[in-house]
Amino acid sequence: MSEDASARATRARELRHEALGLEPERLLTMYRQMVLARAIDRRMWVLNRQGKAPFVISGQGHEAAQVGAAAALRPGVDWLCPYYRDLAFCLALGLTPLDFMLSVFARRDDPSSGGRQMPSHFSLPKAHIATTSSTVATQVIHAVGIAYAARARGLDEVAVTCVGEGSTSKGDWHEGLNFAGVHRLPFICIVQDNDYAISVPHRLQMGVDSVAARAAGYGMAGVTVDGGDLLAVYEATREAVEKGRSGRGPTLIVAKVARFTSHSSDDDQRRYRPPEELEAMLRRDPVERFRTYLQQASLLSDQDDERIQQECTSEVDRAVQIAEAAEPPDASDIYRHVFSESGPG
Amino acid sequence: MSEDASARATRARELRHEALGLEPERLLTMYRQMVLARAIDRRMWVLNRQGKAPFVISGQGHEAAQVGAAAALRPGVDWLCPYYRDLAFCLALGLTPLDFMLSVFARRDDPSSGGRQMPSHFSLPKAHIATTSSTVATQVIHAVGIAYAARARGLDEVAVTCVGEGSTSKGDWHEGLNFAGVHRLPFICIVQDNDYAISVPHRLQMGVDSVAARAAGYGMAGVTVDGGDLLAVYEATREAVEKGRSGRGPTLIVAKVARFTSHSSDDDQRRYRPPEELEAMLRRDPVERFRTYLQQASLLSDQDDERIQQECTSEVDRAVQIAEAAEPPDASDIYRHVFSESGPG
Amino acid sequence: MAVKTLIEGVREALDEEMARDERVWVLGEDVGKKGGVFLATEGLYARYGEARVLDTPLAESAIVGVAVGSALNGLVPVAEIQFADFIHPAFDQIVSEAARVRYRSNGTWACPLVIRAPFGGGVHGGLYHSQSVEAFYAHVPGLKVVIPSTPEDAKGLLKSAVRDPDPVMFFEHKKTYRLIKGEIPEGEYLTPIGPAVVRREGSKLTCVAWGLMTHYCLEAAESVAGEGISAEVIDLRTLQPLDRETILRSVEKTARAMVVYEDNLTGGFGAEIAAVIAGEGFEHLDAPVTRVAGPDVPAMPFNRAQEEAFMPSPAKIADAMRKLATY
Amino acid sequence: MAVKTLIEGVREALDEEMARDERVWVLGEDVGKKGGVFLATEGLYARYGEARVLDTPLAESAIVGVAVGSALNGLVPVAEIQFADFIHPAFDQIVSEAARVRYRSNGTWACPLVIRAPFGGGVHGGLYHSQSVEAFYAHVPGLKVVIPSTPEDAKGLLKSAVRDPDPVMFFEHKKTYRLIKGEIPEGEYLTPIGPAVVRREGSKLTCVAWGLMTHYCLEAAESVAGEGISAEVIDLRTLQPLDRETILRSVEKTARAMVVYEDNLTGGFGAEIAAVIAGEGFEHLDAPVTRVAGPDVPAMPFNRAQEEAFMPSPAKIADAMRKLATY
Ligand SMILES: Cc1ncc(C[n+]2csc(CCOP(=O)(O)OP(=O)(O)O)c2C)c(N)n1
Ligand SMILES: Cc1ncc(C[n+]2csc(CCOP(=O)(O)OP(=O)(O)O)c2C)c(N)n1
Ligand SMILES: [Mg+2]
Ligand SMILES: [Mg+2]
Repeated sequence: MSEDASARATRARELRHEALGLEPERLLTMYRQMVLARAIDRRMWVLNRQGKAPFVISGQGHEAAQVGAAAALRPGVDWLCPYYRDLAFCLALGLTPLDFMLSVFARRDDPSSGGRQMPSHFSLPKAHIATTSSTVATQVIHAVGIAYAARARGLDEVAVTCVGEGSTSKGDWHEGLNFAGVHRLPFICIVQDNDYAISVPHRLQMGVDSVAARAAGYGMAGVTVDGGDLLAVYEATREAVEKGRSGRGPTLIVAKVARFTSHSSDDDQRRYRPPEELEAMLRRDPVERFRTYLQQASLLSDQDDERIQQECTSEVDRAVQIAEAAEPPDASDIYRHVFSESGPG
Repeated sequence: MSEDASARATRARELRHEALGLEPERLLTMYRQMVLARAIDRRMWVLNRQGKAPFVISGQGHEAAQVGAAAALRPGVDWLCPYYRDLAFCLALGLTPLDFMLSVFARRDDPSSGGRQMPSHFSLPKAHIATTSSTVATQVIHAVGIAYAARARGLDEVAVTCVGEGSTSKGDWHEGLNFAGVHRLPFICIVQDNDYAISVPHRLQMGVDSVAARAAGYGMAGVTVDGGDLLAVYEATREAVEKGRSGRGPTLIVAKVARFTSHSSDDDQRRYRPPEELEAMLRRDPVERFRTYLQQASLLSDQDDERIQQECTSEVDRAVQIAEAAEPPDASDIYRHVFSESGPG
Repeated sequence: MAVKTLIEGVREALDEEMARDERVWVLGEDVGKKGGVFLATEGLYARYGEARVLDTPLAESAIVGVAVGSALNGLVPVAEIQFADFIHPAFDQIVSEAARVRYRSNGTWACPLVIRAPFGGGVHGGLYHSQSVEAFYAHVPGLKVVIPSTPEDAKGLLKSAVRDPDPVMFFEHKKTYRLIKGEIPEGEYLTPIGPAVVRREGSKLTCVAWGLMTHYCLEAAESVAGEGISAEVIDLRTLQPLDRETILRSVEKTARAMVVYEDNLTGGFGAEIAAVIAGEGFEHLDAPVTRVAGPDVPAMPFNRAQEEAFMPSPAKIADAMRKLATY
Repeated sequence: MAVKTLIEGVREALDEEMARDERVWVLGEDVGKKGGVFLATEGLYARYGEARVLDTPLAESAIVGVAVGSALNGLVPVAEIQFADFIHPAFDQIVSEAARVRYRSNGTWACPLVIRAPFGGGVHGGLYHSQSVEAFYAHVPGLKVVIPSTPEDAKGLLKSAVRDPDPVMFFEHKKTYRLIKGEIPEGEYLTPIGPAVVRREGSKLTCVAWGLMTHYCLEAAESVAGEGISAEVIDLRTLQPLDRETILRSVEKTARAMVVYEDNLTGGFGAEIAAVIAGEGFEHLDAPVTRVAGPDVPAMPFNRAQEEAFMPSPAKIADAMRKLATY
């Protein structure tokens, strides 16, 4: 690129975040969230190899979509019914690295489940992150119910849910979206489309390029965005939130993302994805892309970046240390919380 | 209408069926099927009032959609996974009035279920009419599986399924259509949209005017037709069948119809539908409409019509007589057919 | 006190709870203007409006899932499944979700909701409008399972269910809706979830039942009473949590026990009752625990002969009582 | 004969049946190129192609429903549900449809299909990758329910299931997949669906189990043998139809019985076994039927301490054996 072209490109980029009204500080916060999520995620795999984390499921490659979407929400007001790749999303809404590491080590004080659920089954009441099962797409309907209740109670809350593209094949996804469409609820479904459901490729999952094509059939807005482009996801989500808040109905957002890792620590994607595909995919790194954006916009110096990386790493180190040393759950507590402990209210 | 205008209109109508390649005799057969279905259906309600038929569910108002669609199929080759209003459809595919009346009286020789199922749970293996439950929309997926098997076995068969518009809200409907879309199966879903699911009106069922808007999201063709217009439904179905047979994928057809009767003999639609709406709806009689068409095209004289009506009435009389006198099932047969009687094959 | 039908008990409970607490709302197919296919919600739409008495799309999984979501955000949903036969599509939302919200979140989330569903046969409903489904749910920890058999209990138990902090499956035998009449106390009352009740005292044998079968057992007990067989009839009312004490106390007295249920014999909830009695009451038993139940065929046929062959009846129960008494 | 793992038995059965009969096809999530998350279908995709080894969309109700439809039109589907925990969304298609096709059509339609699903815990699967679901299906007339515990049986029973004219639920305990090794006979053989097998003869007590628990019972029996307690261990293999004869014959001999299952205690299929023994074996019993089972909590937590607390273990079973033997 010539000097001139590069300068033009930079200006265009600056204009993008400025047009969105995003201050440099906000951008750096988002960048930090992505870096932190990536650092935690990478560490999980190390812990897995060390035999300390029996199960790992990853959000690497999805960070821009999640952080961009989260930035458009009001933490603790708007709701998230997440899915297992939403680490970055949840961090952006208030989950701490320690919170998360407590769940990786299945510790008693893990706020999501007290070590009962596998890691990445996020839940944090105070952040309005709802509890989820492993059964995909069930949470979509919960988000619809949350949105219905918000409206019924006169609360200005928007309910967001995330799923993978494979999970859109489930009946629950359909039943939820239809219900949201009928009642024009403040509801947003973000599909993180990474081309695979474990090993099942997109072409065997659906007959369309993007499930955004389904929005019209529910009477809702539908949009497909480049999920590697944080600002694009932010913009789409912000618009959807505004729609929801002003009574103009729900939105379906499809963010095209990359699944950097195998499905989980129990999978090996080289078994079913050709090497060229993997290679090309790995070049779509959303964290690097946003870093480049910030650097080209002169918002992030190499030192700043270094510092952020280091801060994140040591935050993760600390979280791992504390979590590893934390108490495991009591065996006898297995009987607790089947029913309310305070009895019929 | 002036003489001239009326003549022009008639010519246009003639052109319609001629353009579709339908011989007068075919048209009269279809008309007869509609008249027969209506006669049987009306008789059911009489039997119900007489205390002879404990349960009645009706297809009045849906006849043109069903007979028009059936005319585009090859009976005994193409498949139907029907729903409970499909009396006219099934008659057109080979069900006899006696077959049906045996089920109304829950007789042993009822070919659909030997008196085990409620009436209108059609099933007739030789006509490729598959057995269904009362649980709506489950049969949609069966039709998809039938189509998949047909293709796998190299059979030139198309699988058709019918549901009401309310049933499109179910997860099974979605899962079935998505599957059919992925594999571009010879599959047709005909939604008989009569504006109500029991008492639940269209506006509370979906956020769109026609679920045909959903076809694009499955990568399939979608079309909305006037279900009171037999020729329109025939044309749409024929095109869908050709698509299916030539490997060009599935089709979703939405036929807008009228529900003349209450949902079933357990319902009273005056409780939830305003009188003006009922009155306007009852004017949309598909049988009358086709009769008028035939008369204006000079294909049906008053005497012919009289004769057809009388033949149908006496056919129904005969069927009722025989069915009423037929043997009920043996109580002890309750234990039969839980599993194969010939044991492991 | 006024004599009312069981479904009036249901209706009054809903009405009172909705009037008491504006977080309570009702959702399901046809619950609105029509008032439900059995008219359990009749009048509520006019009184509380569409937002609180919602006709949902025809989608059972969504009915339960929306209920769960609304409970997470502060409402108290009462979902109606039109027929228990059609609850199966919502199985996952009930079993994996509603039942586990509290447990999987280590008590940090709660899921207070009620799922009402008419069940049972003997009404010419055929294979898909006659089923008993309580065994599926009484097997799922995290759910309470309630089946009233009288108008008074229908009202009192449903009011308790609405106020319960956990998910309650509330099954109403559709044949009892209008058949069973009884007095409903004036004024507000709650019937606690849990305790069974002895509907008839007896000394010779114990008969455990719920729903419609309670009444058939009472009829049977009456008919064998003249033959000198004194049968005690326990109406379980709540299957989960199960009132072992009342059952075992009775068996200790009578030394003979039978369980009567309409569901298929094998794996029905009566198997659990029989196992509990045979396990914990072993020392007291003078005879094997008898089970009178529906046969192991998929469901109740529509035709009258086979429907009757399926249903446990007062006569069949009386026969079993005679056999058990003379064992 | 070669020593192989249980999952190899599954794989060989599928391979042989697909080679034998081109109507047989396999469908499910990740069964294709990946060969299934447990590799049960490894190699089949390469051998039989995509149309016969189909990676389906992520939709369990469709997996079963498409299987049903394909069975109605002449194919013999073997559907894989990736984890038994995720079979719930297909509950309706299994219970209302597959199980009833024959009955509701008065025998004019048939629905020969197999649904395979890995179940059970002790593998750090947490709440949603550990469940036992057999009780739900063994309660449903029209379904056969098979649970193999050895490589030989896995192969022989699965081959029988594929050839069975009715729907068969085939549950494989995922912890047995690689843990349990054994000889698989050379050449073709079928193991009939129905008969249980006595895995260890004994005189003092009868222990009924299935799946992984069979092996835990055998370990426990071994450990109490030195104490003079002779335990007979019956591997049920098939829950539906249930082999009452083998169970009752054993109880007649030992006069003491226990049922061991990993599922939640209340309403688990062990309740039915206990009810059958206590009912039909009453005269022979010297002690109440003991049940060793998972506790009544929603499911098995992920953390090790609570997972262990949940799982019946050889030690817990041995304790119960001692208590029962000395009752
Ligand atoms: C109902 C259900 N079926 C199967 C599974 C097993 N499973 C877990 S994740 C997954 C694939 C999900 O794919 P997708 O929705 O695209 O999300 P991704 O993992 O690609 O982000 C499957 C099949 C499950 N969790 N739930
Ligand atoms: C899963 C399920 N839920 C509920 C019912 C009860 N039910 C029978 S028909 C019906 C309404 C169906 O409406 P629609 O699909 O529009 O068909 P229509 O009767 O209007 O032709 C309902 C709710 C059912 N049969 N199955
Ligand atoms: Mg994906
Ligand atoms: Mg309708």
